[in-house]
Amino acid sequence: MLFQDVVFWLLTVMAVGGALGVVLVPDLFRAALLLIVVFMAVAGFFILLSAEFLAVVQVLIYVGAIAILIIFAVMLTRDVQRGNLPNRLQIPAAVFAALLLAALVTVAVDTKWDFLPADQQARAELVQTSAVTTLTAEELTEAGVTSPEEQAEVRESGLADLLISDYVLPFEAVSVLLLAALIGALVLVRPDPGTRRG
Amino acid sequence: MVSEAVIWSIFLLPLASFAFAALVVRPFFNRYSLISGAVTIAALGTALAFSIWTLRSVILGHDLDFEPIEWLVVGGATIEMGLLVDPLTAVMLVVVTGVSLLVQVYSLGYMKGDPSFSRYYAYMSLFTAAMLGLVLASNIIQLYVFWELVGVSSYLLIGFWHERPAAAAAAKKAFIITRIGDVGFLIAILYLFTQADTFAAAGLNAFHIPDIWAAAQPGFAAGALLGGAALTWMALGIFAGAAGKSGQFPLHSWLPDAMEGPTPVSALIHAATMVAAGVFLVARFFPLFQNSADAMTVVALVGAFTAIFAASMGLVMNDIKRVMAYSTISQLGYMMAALGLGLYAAAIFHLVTHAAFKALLFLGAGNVNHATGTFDMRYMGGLRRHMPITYILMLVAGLSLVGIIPLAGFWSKDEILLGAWNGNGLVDTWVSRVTFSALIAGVIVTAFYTIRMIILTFHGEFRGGIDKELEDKAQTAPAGASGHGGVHLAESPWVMVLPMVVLGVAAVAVGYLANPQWTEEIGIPRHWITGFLGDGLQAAMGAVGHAETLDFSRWMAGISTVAALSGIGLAALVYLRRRDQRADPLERVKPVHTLLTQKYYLDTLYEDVIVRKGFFGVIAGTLDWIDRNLVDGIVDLIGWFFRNIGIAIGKFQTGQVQAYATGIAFGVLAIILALLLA
Amino acid sequence: MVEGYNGLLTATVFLPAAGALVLLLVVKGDRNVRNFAVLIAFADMVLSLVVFGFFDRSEGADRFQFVDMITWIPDVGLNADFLLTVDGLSAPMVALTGLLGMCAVLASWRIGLRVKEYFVWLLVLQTAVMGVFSSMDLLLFFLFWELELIPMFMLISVWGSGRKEYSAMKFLIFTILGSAFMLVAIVAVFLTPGVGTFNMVELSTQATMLTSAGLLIPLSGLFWLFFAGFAIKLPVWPVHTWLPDAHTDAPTAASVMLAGVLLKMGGYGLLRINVGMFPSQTDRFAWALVLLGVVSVLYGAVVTMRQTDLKRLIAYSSISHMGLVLVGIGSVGISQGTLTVTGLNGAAMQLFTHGTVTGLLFLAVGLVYDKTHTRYIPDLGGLAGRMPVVAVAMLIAGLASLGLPGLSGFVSELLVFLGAYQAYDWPTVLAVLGIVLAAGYILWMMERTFFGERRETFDNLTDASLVEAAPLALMVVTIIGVGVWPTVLTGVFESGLNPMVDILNGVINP
Amino acid sequence: MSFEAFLIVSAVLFCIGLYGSLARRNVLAVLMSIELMFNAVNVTLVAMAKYLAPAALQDDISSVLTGQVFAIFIITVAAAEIALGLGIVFAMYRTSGSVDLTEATQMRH
Amino acid sequence: MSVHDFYVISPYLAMAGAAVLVILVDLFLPPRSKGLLPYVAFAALAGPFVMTLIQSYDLGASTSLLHGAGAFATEDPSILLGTLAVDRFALFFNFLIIGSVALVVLSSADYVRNMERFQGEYFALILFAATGMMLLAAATELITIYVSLELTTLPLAALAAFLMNQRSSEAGMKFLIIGAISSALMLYGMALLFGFTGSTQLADISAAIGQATGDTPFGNYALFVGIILMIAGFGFKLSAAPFQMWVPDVYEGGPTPVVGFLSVASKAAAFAILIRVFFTGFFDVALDWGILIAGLAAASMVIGNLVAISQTNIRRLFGYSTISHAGYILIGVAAGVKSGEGVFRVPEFAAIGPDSVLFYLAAYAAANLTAFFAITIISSKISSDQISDYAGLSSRNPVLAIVLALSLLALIGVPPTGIFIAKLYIFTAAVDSGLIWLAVLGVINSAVSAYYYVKIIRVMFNQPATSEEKITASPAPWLALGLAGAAMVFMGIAPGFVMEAAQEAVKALAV
Repeated sequence: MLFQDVVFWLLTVMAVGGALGVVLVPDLFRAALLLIVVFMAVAGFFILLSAEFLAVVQVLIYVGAIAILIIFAVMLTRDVQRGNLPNRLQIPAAVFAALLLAALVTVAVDTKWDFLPADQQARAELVQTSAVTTLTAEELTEAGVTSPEEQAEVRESGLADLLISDYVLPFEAVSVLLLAALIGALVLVRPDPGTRRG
Repeated sequence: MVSEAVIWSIFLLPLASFAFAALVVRPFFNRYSLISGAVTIAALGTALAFSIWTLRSVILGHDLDFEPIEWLVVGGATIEMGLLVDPLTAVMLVVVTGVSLLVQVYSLGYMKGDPSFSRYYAYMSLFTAAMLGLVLASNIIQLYVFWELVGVSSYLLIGFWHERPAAAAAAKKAFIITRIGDVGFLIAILYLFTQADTFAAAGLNAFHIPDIWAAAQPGFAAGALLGGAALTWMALGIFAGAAGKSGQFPLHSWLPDAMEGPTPVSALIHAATMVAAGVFLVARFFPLFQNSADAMTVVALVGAFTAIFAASMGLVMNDIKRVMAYSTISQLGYMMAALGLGLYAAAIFHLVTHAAFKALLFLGAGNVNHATGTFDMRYMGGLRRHMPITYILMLVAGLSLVGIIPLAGFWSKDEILLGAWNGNGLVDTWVSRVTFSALIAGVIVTAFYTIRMIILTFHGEFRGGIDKELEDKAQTAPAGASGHGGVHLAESPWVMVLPMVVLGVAAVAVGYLANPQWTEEIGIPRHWITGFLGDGLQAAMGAVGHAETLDFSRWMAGISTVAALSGIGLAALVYLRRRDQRADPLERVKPVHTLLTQKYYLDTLYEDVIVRKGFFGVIAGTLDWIDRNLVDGIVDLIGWFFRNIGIAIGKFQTGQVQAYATGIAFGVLAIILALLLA
Repeated sequence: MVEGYNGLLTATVFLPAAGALVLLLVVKGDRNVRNFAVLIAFADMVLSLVVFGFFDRSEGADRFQFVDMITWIPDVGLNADFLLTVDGLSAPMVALTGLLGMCAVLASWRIGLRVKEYFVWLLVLQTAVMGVFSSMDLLLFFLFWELELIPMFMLISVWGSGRKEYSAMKFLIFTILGSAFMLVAIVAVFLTPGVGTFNMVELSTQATMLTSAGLLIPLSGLFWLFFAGFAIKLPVWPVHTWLPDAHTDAPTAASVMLAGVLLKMGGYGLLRINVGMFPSQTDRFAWALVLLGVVSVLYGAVVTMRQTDLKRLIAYSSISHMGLVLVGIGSVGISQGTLTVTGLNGAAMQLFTHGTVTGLLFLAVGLVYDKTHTRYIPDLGGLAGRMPVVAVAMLIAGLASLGLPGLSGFVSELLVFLGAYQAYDWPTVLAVLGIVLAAGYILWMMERTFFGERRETFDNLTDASLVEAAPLALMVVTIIGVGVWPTVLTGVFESGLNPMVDILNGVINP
Repeated sequence: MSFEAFLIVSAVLFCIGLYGSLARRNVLAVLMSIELMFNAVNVTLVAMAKYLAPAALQDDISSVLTGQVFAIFIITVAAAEIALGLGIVFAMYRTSGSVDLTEATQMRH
Repeated sequence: MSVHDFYVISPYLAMAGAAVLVILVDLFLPPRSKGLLPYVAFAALAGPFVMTLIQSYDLGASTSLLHGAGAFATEDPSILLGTLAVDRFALFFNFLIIGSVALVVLSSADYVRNMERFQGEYFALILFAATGMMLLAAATELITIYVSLELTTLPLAALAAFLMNQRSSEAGMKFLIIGAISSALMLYGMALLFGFTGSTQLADISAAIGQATGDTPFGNYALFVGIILMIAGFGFKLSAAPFQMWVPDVYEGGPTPVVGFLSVASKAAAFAILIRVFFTGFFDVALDWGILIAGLAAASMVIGNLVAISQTNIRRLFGYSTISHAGYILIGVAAGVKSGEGVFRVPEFAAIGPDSVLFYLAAYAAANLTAFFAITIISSKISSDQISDYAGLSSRNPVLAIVLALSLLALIGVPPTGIFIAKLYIFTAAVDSGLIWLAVLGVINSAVSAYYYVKIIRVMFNQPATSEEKITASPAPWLALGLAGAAMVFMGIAPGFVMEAAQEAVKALAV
C-alpha cells in the first residue's frame, strides 16, 4: 500500500497547495491555472477511490470546460492587472473558515462511521470500477463473486444504469436545469443593454 | 285634609313655570317676556295657597304620609321619590313660597327692561322649585338631588349677569365651595347604603328618611342600627353639607361674593332658599344628631364661632349688601348653634323670623341701589329724606335683626339665648356656656353694624352715589353695580314697595306666633310654634306626648336687650357725631380694621395660597409636567429606541455580497456553538 | 344554546358598511354624499333604537336576544361562529352607537375635503363598533375590534388638525399593541382543554369552563392579558397618553366617536370578558382595578385642570371619568355580604352616559372651533351672549359630567359610588373627591369660554344652525331623559348583568 | 490513507474554498473558490461511497455507487452554475464596468 | 419508466414543457404580436394545472400515487420510488405554485412590453423555476432535493439580473453567489448525512437517525453538523435570519414581478421541503431542531421588522417584511413539535403547526402578490420605488390605492384578510405547543410592523400628489391584481376551504 500512500500525500499537497494558491495569489490568471492543478489532484483522488469514471468526468468537465471558461472570463473582463486582491473581510473569513474546519475535522474523527464490511470490499470494488460489464465469469469468481445470480447482479449494476433507473428523476431535472441555465446565460450575455428600468 | 296631588303641585307648579319660561317664552316669545313673570307669580301664588292649606291640615294633625314612587331600583338599592310632610316641612313650605312670591313681585319692578327678563324668571322658578322639592323630600337621595339642584340654580342666578367676570367667578366659587361640603353629605349616603342589608332585615329602607330616624333611636325595636362613631361620622358628613350651603365657618367665603347676583336673588338666597337649606338639612336629620353628643358639640361650636366671626367682618364692610351677607352668615350661626344645643324649635323659629326681616333688608338695599345706582355706602347717606318708606321699613327690619322687643327677631333670638343659658343635657355644659357667651357678644356686634349701616345709608347728607363713585375710581364698568346706573333719588315704584310692606308686617308680627306673655288675646297659645315643631320632632323620634317648651325669662330678655342697646348706642355715638362724613371712624384702629376688611385673609388663603399656588401651581403643575414629559416621553423614547436599533442592524447590510456570506457562515457557527453549549 | 337567524342585528351592523360601499361606487357629488350618509346613519340609528326598544326586558326573558348565528369557520382546529346577539349589557351600547353615529355624521356637515372618502370611513367605523358590541364570538369580536382601527386612523390623520399624523400613529400602535395581548389570551382560552370554542355566550354563561386545570396560561395571566387590551382602550392610567393627542387632533366627528363609543369598547370588554369570563380573577384583583381606577380619576382630573385646549381638557376629563368605570367594576371585590349589581350597573351606566355627555361636549366644542377658529381657552370668552344654544348645550353637558342630579351623569356616578363604597370605602371616598375636581375644571372652562367679557372679534359670531343644533338637541334629550328616568337603562343593564353577578356571588362566598 | 484522511483533506479544501469565497474581491476568484468547495464535497462523497456501508447494501449491491452518482450530479450542476455565473458576471461587467465585489454595493442598508 | 411513472411526473413535465413551448412560440411570433406571450404562457399553465387536478382526483384516499413493491401485483414497482412523493402535500403546493405563477405571468404583461427582446425567455425562466419549486415540494431524496433546489435558484438568478442594468445585475450576482455558497454548505451537510445514514432517501435516513443515540445534540456529530449545514442551505431559500441578508438587495434590484414571485412561490417551496425533510426525515431528533427553528423564527421576526421601520424604498421594505413573515411562518414549523411526556422525552407531532404553516403560506401568497402587482403597476408608471413618490396615489388611482392599502393591512394581519386568520392560526399552534413566549413575541412584532405598513398607507392617502397623471394598466395586470386581492379577502372571510386542504396535505406527511 506504500505506493498509494505516497500518491495520496502527493495529491494532497497538490490539492491543498493549489487551493491555497487559488485563494491567495494576487494574479487572477495564475490562480485560474492553479485551479486546474486542484482539479487534476481531485481527479487523482477519484482514481485512488476507485472511481475512474468520475475521474474522467472530472477532467473533462472541470478542466476541459469550467476552468477554460473561467480563464476566458478572466481574459475578457480584462481585470487581470487589478488582480485578485483580498477585501476587508479577511480576518473574519479566516476565523470562520478555521472554526468550520475544526468542526468538520471533529466530525470526521469523532463520528462512529459504519464501515463497509471486509467481505463486501471486493464486490464493491468491482461495482465501483464500473468496468464490470466486460469482466468474465472467471475474473468475477476470483474477486469472490461466485454464484451466477450474484455475478448477474454485479454485471447489471453500473452508474449508467442507476442514472436511468433509480435516479431518473433528478437526471431529467438536471437536464431541464441545464437548459434553463443555458437560456439564462444566453439572455444575460445578449449584446443590447436592454431596458434600464428597475 | 289636603290631598297628595295638592302637595305635589306645590313643587310642580314652579317647576312647570320654569319649563314654560325656559322652553316656550325664552326661545320663542322673548319679546313678550313679561308673560314669564306673570306665570311665575301665578304659580307661586297658588303654591303659597296650597302650602298654607297643607300647614293647616298639619296643624289639625291629619295623617299625611303617602306611598312613595319607586324611581330607581338597582340591585340592593331602592331609591324612592316621596313626600314627607311634618310640621317642619309645612312651616318651611309657607316660608319658601311666601318669601319667593314677594321677591318675584318685587322683581317685576327691579328687573324691568332687563334683556334676559324671562331667563331670570325661569331661573327663579327653578330655584324655588328645587328648594320646595328639597323640603318635601322623603328620601335622602331625593333630598340630595334637589340639594344639588338648589346649588346649580343658585349658580345660574349668581352668575346671572354672566358677561361680568366678577359674577361668573362668584357663581363658580359658590358652586364649588358648596360642592366640597356636599362630598360629606354624599359619603354619609354611601355609608347608609352599606347598611342596606341590616335595614332591610329590620324592614326599613336605608334611604327613607323616617326609617333613618327610626334606625338611629336607641329605643328602636331592633336596637339602634346606626350608632357610635359611625353615627357621629355620618352626622358630621351631613353637617359638612349643611355648612357648605349655610356658609358656616370654613366654607363661608362664597356667600359674600354671591352678592354679584341681582339683589332680589340675594334676598331669596339669604332669606328662604339656599342658606336656609343647610339649617333645614340639620333640622331634618336632627333625630340623628341628637344621638351623637360629639356631632352636636361640633355643630354648636361651629355655629357659635361663625355667629361672632361673621358679625365681626360685618362691622367694616362698605358694600351694603356685604354687610347684610355677613349678618346672614352670623344669623345662620345662631341657628346652627341653637341646633347644636338641641334647641330644634327655636332654631327653626329663628329661621322663619330671619327669613322675614332679612328679605326685607335686601329688598331695601335693592331700592337704595335703584336710587343711587351703587351699593357702596360711602356714596350714600341722607336717603331718608328721599325714600322715607324704605327708610322706615329698613329700620324695622334692622331693629328686628338686632332683636329689639317687641319685634320678631327679639322673640326668636331670645329663645335661643335662653336655651343656650339653660342647656338641655344633650351637650356638656361648657359647650353651652361658651356658645351662650359667643351669642351674647354677637348681639352687641350685630346691633353695631346694623345701626352703622342704617346711619351710613340714610343719615347725614347724600354723598353722590354712582356718579361720584365712578369719578373716584375712574374705571369704565360699574364694578359690582347692577345695570341700574345713574342716580335718581326717589322712592321705588309700588310693585317694589308693596312686597316690602308685607314683609315689614311680617317682620313685626311673626314673633307673635311665639311666646310673648300677652298673646292669649290674639288666640294663639303660648309657645305655640315651638310646641308645634317640638311635637313634630317628638313624633319623628317615635316618642309620644308633647315636647316641653322654655318659659319666658325676664332676666334673659333684659340681658339681651341691654346688650343690643349698648351696641346701638355705641354705633350712634361713633357715626352720628363724626366730623368727616367720608371717613369711617373704625379705620382709626388700623390693624384690626385691615384684618377685618381683609376678611381675616381667609379668601387670600383659600384662593391664592391653597387653590392657585398650592393646588393648581404645585400639585396640578407637577402632575401635568409628569404627564407631558415622563409618561408621554417614555412612550416616544421607546419608539425612538426601536427605530434606531433597526437602523443599527441595517448598518450590517453593507451591500457587499461577501458580508452576507460571512453572515451565513457566522450563523452556522453560532448555531453549532449555541447547541453545543446548550 | 343560542341559535336561529333573526337578521335584525346583521342589518344593524352591516348597514353602514353597505352604505359606505354604495357611497363609494354609486353616489356622486358632495351634496348627495352628505345626504346619503345622513340617510344611512339615520336608518341605522332607527335600527339600533329598535334593537334597544324591542329588547325584551321582562322577567324570565332570554338573556341573549336577536340571535344571528351561522357557522363561520367549520370545525377544523379553529372553529368559529358568526354569532351576533345582544344581551342587556350590549343593547344600550348598540343604541348609543346608533345615536352617536347619527350625531357624528351631522357634525361632519362642514367637511369639505375629500367628502366621499370621509363619509365612507365614518360609516365603516360605525359598522366596526356596532360589530364589537353585538358579536358574541371571540374571534368575530376581535375581528371587529381590529376593523375599527383603520377608519379612525384615516379620519384622524387626513381630516385632523395639529400633529395629526403623530397622534394617529400613536393611537394605532397603542391599540394594536393592546389587541396583540388580547389575541394571545383569546387563543389561550380557545385552547384550554374542554373549551375549544370562541363562543362568548357559552364562555360567559358557564364561566366555570375556565378553571385553572390544564390552562396554557394561568387564569390570572389570561385576565391581565385581556385587561391590557381593554385598559389601553379605556384608557387607564398610565397607558392613556394616546388619548389626549388623538382626541385633540381628530376632527369633531371622530372625536365624538372616539370618546363616545370607542372608549366604551374598553369598558364593555372589561365587563363582558374580564368580569363575565373570569369571575374568580375579577374578585381576586378587584382591589387592583379600584386602585388603577382611583388613580385615573384623580390623576385625570388634576391634569385636566391645567389644560388650556378645550378638546384636550375634555380628553383628560374622559380619563378621569373612565376611571370611575374601573371603580364601579371594582365593587365586585366585596369581601363580606352578597354582591349586588349596583356597582357594575353603575359602571355600565357610566359607559353610556359618558358616551352621550362627552359626545355632546365634543359637538359643542367643535362648533365653537368652527366659528371662532380657536380652541385655546385664554383666547375665548363671553361666547354665551353670541351663541346661547351652544352655551346651553355645553352647560348641560358640563353639569352632567360633573354629576348634577337630573342629568344622566349623576345616576351612573351615584351607582358606582354606592356599589364601590361597600367594597372599598376609603378609595371610593378619594374617587368622590374627583367630582369636586370635576366641578372645578368644568366650571372654570365654562367661565373662561362662555362667560365673562367678550372680545370684539367675536361680536358677530352666529349661533348654531339647524343642522348643527340637531345633534346637540338629540344628545341633550338623551342626557336629560336618562337623568330623569334612569330605569329605562338600568333595567336593561341589570338583565344583562344579573347573571354575571350570580356567578360572581357563587365565587365570592362559595 | 484512511477514510478520515480523505475526509480531512476534503474538509481542508472546503474551508479554503470558503475562505476564498469570503475574502476575495474579484467575482471570478469567488466563483473559483466556490468550485473548490464543490470539489471538496465530491471528494467526501466518493470517499464515503468507497469506505462506508450503504443502508441498502444487502438487497442492492449497486447502492455502493450512490455517492458517485451524487458526485456526478454535483459536477453537472456546478457546470451549469458556472455557466450562468459567468453570464451574470458579464452582465455585471457590462453595466458597471467592474468585477470587483466591493464596488458592487449600490444597494445597501 | 412505465407509463404510470410518466403520469406521476406529468405535472412537472407539463410545466417544463410549457416553458419550452413559450420559447418556441416566441421564435415564431412576429415582433408586433409579442404582447400575446403572457397569455400564451398563461394558457400553457393549463397543462400542469389539469394534470395536478387529475392527480389530486385520482389520489382519492391513498397517501401517494407511487406504487411501492407489490402495491399492485400487476404493475411492477415504480422506479421513482424514493425520489418523489406525489401526495396531497405535494399537490397542495403544486396548486399554490401554479396559481402564483399564473398570476405573476399575467401581471408581467405590461412589464415585459418595455423589453425589446427575450420576452419568451423571461416567461420560460419563470416556468422553469416553477418546475423546480414543484419538484422541491415533492422530492423525498437528497439528490433530487439538491437538483430541484438548484433548478429553482438558477433561473431566478438569471431573472434577477434580467433587466441588464447595474442594480439588476448586481442583484443577480448576489443571489447567485449567496445561493452557490449556501448550497455548497448544504451539500456538505447532505454528504455528512449520507455518510452517516448510508442513504440519500428520507425514509432510510429517518430510520437510521432513529438509532443515533449519543449525548451530543442530534445524538451524533455527523448528524449534528450535517443537519445544521442543511438548515443553512434551506435558510437561504426561506430568507430566514441569519441567512437573510441577501433578501433586501435582490428585492430592490430585481424585476418587480420576479421579486413578487420569489417572495411567494420560492418561499413556499422552501417551506415545503423544510417541512418534508425535517418532519419525515429528522423527526426523531425534532426536540433538538425544534428549539433551533424557534430561535430562527424569533430572530427573523425581530430583525425584519426593526430594520423595515427605517426603509424608504418600498421594494426594499418588502424585502425586510418578507423576512419577518418568514419568521412568523417558522413559528408554525417550530410549533409542529411537542415535547412528549415521559423520561425519554420523545417528540410528538402536532399537526396544527404544519397546518398553520400551509395556510399562512397561501394567505401570504395572496396578500403579498396583491401588493407586488400593485407596486408593479405603479412603478412601471412613476418609475420609482421611493415610498415618498407614492404620495397622493389615492387621487391618481383610488382603486389601486385602496387595493394596495388593503394588502398592506393584510400583511399587518388586520381582519378580514387571510393573514389575520393565518396569524391567529399560527399563534394558536404556538401556544398549543407551549411556545407562548414565541407567540407573544409574534403578536408584539405584528403590532410593530403596523408602523411601517401604515406609513405607506398614510403617504398614499394623506400627502398631496406630486403629479396629476393618472395611473393606468392593461387588463392582464388588473386581472391578476383582482384575483389575488379576491383570494386575500376570501381566505379571511371563509378560510374553511383552504384550511381543510392544508390539513389534508399535512395528513399525507404521516409522521
